[in-house]
Amino acid sequence: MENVHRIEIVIDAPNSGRVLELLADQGLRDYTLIGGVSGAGERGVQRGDDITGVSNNTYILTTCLPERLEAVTSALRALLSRVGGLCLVSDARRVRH
Amino acid sequence: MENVHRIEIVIDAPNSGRVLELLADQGLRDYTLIGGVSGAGERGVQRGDDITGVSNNTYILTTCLPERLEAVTSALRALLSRVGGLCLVSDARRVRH
Amino acid sequence: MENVHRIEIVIDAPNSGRVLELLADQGLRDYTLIGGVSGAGERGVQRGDDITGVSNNTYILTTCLPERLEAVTSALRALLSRVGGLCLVSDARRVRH
Amino acid sequence: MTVDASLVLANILTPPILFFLLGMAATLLRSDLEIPQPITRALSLYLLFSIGMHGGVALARSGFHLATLLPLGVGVLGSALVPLVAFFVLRRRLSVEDAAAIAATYGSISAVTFITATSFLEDQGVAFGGHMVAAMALMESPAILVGVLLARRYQAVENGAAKGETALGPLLREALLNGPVFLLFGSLLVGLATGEKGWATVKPFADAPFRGVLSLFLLDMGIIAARRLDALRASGLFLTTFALAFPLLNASVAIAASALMDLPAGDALLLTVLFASASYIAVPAAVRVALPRANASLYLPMSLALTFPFNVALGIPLYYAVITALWS
Amino acid sequence: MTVDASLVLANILTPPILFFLLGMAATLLRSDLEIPQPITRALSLYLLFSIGMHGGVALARSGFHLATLLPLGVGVLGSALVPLVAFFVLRRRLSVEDAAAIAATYGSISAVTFITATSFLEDQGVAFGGHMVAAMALMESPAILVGVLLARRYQAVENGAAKGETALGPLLREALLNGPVFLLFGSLLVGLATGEKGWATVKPFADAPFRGVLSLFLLDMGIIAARRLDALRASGLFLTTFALAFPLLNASVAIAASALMDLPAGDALLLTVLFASASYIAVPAAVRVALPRANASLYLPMSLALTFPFNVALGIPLYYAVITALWS
Amino acid sequence: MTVDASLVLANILTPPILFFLLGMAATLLRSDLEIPQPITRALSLYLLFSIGMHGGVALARSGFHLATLLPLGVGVLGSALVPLVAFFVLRRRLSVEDAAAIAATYGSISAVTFITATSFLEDQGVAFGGHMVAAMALMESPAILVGVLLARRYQAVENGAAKGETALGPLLREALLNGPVFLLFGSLLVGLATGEKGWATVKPFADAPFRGVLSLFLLDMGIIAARRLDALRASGLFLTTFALAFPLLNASVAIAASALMDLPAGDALLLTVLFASASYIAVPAAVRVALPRANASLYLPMSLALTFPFNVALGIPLYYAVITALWS
Ligand SMILES: Nc1ncnc2c1ncn2[C@@H]1O[C@H](COP(=O)(O)O)[C@@H](O)[C@H]1O
Ligand SMILES: Nc1ncnc2c1ncn2[C@@H]1O[C@H](COP(=O)(O)O)[C@@H](O)[C@H]1O
Ligand SMILES: Nc1ncnc2c1ncn2[C@@H]1O[C@H](COP(=O)(O)O)[C@@H](O)[C@H]1O
Ligand code: NA
Ligand code: NA
Ligand code: NA
Repeated sequence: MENVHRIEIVIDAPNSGRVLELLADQGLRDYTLIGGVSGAGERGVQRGDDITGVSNNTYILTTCLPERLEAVTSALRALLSRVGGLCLVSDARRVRH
Repeated sequence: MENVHRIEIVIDAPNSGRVLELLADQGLRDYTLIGGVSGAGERGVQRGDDITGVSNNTYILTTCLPERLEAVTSALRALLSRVGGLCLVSDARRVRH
Repeated sequence: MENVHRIEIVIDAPNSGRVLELLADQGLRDYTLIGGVSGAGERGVQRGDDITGVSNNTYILTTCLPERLEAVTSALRALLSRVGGLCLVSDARRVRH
Repeated sequence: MTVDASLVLANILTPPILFFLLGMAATLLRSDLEIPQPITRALSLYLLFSIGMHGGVALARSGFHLATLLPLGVGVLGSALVPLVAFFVLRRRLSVEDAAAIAATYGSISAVTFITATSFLEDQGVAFGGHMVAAMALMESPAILVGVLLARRYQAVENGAAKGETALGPLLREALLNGPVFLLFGSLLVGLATGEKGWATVKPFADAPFRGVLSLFLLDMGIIAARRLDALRASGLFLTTFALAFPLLNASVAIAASALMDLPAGDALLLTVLFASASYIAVPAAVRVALPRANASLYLPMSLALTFPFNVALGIPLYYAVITALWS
Repeated sequence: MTVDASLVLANILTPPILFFLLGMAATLLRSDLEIPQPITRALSLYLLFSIGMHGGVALARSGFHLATLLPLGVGVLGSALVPLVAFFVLRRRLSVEDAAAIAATYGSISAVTFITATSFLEDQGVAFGGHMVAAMALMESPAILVGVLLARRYQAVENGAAKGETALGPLLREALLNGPVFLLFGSLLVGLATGEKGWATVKPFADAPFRGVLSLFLLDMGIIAARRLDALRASGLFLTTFALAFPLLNASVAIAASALMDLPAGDALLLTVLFASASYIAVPAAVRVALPRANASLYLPMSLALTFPFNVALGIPLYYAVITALWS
Repeated sequence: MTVDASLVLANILTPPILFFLLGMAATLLRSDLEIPQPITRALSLYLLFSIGMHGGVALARSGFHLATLLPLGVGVLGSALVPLVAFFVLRRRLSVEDAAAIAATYGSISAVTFITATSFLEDQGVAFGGHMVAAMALMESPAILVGVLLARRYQAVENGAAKGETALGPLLREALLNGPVFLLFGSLLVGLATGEKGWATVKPFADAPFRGVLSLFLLDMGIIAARRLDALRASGLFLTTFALAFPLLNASVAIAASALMDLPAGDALLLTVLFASASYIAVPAAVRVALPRANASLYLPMSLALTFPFNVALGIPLYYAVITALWS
């Protein structure tokens, strides 16, 4: 098993494309995305109920090797400070196959 | 980055409102919620297929500062011991923005 | 609280039944499953948009006691090496109720 | 009664019932046929919307009479008394919570069984009163309250700590404002308020495709019901017998009451079906919250995988055969 | 004007409006009635598809004339100027971003209000031109551009760093290629291209069940709108007043312009409704991306929970009463 | 053949095809137009339900004759032989798994292409036999078995370890009990069993709105198909050529066989379309499980983003022009 950082991001649906672009720019092309998520944070309640999906959040999970973490999180910080959202980093082991 | 506890709860959909209320009572107003989840546990299989959603689970993610953890988990324990469900706590760092 | 390993698996929807069978064979009958997930990995983009759901991924979360981890991950490794997918293991505490 | 067999066959050889059986077959043969849950929910909302509007305009046509109120009263009374009987029968073998949950389930009604019965009546060319839809709406909830109160009463004796778990206020709200119940009532009122004119505008949506939507929905119900058969195997013969015999008892009572009230045959069938059917909409949701210790692998499978198929495929024509035999 | 009251009542006593009120009641009474989001989205796609095809075939019938282009031009112009007025009014109390977001919202239009107005006209037996659907499609986007440009211009002064956040290219694309706008335009073109023959094949889908689908959709809109009422309480009287008064101002301008252009009463009502309505489809999505600092608890609730219900229940019959009074 | 051009145009200028092109345009222009996946799945279930019931009642009307069985046999045979040819052609350039997966894809059929062809025939006023729906249902699965068996046979030689990955039992089940195939067969049987009487009750649902639903569904297919065009760029000219040329080969064979069997023009077109079309329903799901090493960025995009659009927009009228030219 390989030590990785587990990065999870929650962001409003209209801005989720930006996160994927940012991750790809940082060389993180692999990800898992869960749509239709609701929640609440500093920017109020996201009920996930409207017609166009602006009130939906998106949950994005990706992994990152220790040496890349610093660059990735500072890029994410810059984005999230403008558009809001949550980013958590935790430690995990990836089962190599 | 700030050290936080990552709390994730899985509970049957009809009781998920209670969890959010409990968290709010504990001062945790920010959360992320994924609906339409299925699963299996001590109370049997939740197939997530019926008309009204009783057989659905809800996944709730929140974060909590170390000093609040004890109070939050004991409140959750009291609720879950009555209505069932899973609660996991892990360590994470939150990207501050 | 009880120390457990938190195992999360992302796999294409058509093969997700195999993961549940494998986990059950390993004695892990409790799980949480999120369907309709999209993503990207070594096997390309899973857009989660098609008619039959082949382009969907499934996210599976389970927990495992430390002594069982080795057996479970090596069984998972064998399966994932054939059909692809992601498996992350992290440490967590389960709120006992 | 040779009438029975041919009625049963006539009922089974219709698209809705055959699609229900097809759905059960899909699950039993382990096909991966599956209808996405949002669609399941949308189809059920459509059926409630349509039957509500339909009942509302029928009520607008007929107006209110004492005769229309009588079966409503009997229905509500039945929905409150049936759980009492059920509870004390079940209590011999089951925990308080399980007995109460199942009692509530059988006191309440199944909207889909009712809707299938209206299609059956239509095929037989038999009319029914719009107030029977109101009866259905009114019979959803009382059983929930009775069931939970029974549990409270007897839990208290056994287990002091569990008492007072849920306040009665939220429970009443859950029972009366349950989404499907609310939609049914609301549609009935809209149908009543907008009358023929309103009905004319929504009829091509609410009426013409109704039978087709019902077929697709029953396909889905067949899939879902068969998935619950497994759970029943574990629960033994007692509950299986209950799930098939108790509806027959309730049906007999309803037929007798209908005869006493001198209801027209169509209304009598619908009242019978309401008594004989068991809930899998309003009750399970309320029970999950109010009686979380009740085993969901009992009350839901019994109602969904046994009583529902039985009523839909055999019960409806059977009850109708008895009614026509007695009425004539 | 006794006409008003009866028209308002006639409008309210139709299934779509009553279901809208029922939906609001469901939320306010804390019923758990809820329509799954994929269904919400599907119903709105259906309505856009249908109104687009309907407008397209109507255009194919009537052909293009100068008279059909005039209201389109006025509509687009209005959609670009209204945000300017709104912005400077709102700027007195709100941040640049909030003022710009709300301005864009009120410059753009509400497709559902428009669609409800077409149903109202149908009930009154009044015709409307297919080009009005084109006007609706054209009026969705300009306000977005104006709003965002205003924010850029005035943000620059206040806060240098925030400038240039989003390039204008992606914004234009978002505004013009926004899913619902694209579908509406596309359906209009398909309706135009396939004419009577194409319409005949889709009519049983796009036309007959339209009013029923609209009723179910408005039920959902009522549920969703009422959930946003909370957010408004915090935002105070100024914005509530704006959300109800500004549409009346816009409506007056539109009625005056319609009179000057000598539009038929049906087209005049639709143009008025476009001016008076506020967006909750194209604009919120674009604003989230282009003006992320704008408070989504302001612009969305104002448009969805105040202006929309007002227009749908009262505005439409009111505007129509004024129009018929003036036109005759 | 001037006939061709006008037929192609007549086919393209219908709502279903124009909406398909609109969907492709939406994706290519990077609009965010999107239909929620549960709706995609529901629309496809509706189409299978409807075409199944339609075929079933048509079969009930016509009865079974030897003449109806012949094209079924030829279809099944074709569905088993086509993958053999395809496999050995593809094997020159691709891995065993990829060749087998694509071979299975092209041996099987596309239900949506078939359904579009039935709409085309309806527009031409040409009848077709209900047994052709049975042919479609029967042709979904054999190619899967042949494809997987080919992979087993040749993998064994190259790579002993991979052998026996999946037992044949589950595979057979997956192939025959695949959800959509099961629903299609089931609906056919229900249609057959309930005949005119059953059909009359579901017709307003299954028939009247069919073309409208198909339009909306093809809009969605256009969106989804265009998203797969990217993947093809990487895969080079060989596979693009295969995806366009191989259907023409299969169509020629089918037309020749139809001529030999003396099929009516309508049935001949449908058999041709079955041969010429490639699966994106039953096969991809089975291949994911049985041949997980096959590259899903090849077989799915080829079938969905090339062969399907080609057949639907050009192939159907082209094949029909050839058939009418030869038959007359
Ligand atoms: N502490 C938290 N725990 C879980 N989810 C959060 C938390 N904070 C924010 N989120 C999620 O991130 C979304 C956007 O956050 P914000 O920009 O703070 O409103 C919210 O709607 C939540 O879904
Ligand atoms: N060990 C576990 N791992 C993952 N999910 C679990 C676990 N235990 C319970 N769950 C989830 O929590 C739900 C309720 O649990 P229970 O009350 O134990 O039936 C289940 O349906 C699962 O979705
Ligand atoms: N590094 C990763 N981070 C998050 N999700 C991943 C990662 N790698 C793979 N996945 C998920 O696992 C699925 C299958 O992976 P693969 O077999 O590598 O294509 C992908 O579609 C993703 O949803
Ligand atoms: Na009952
Ligand atoms: Na406006
Ligand atoms: Na083929």
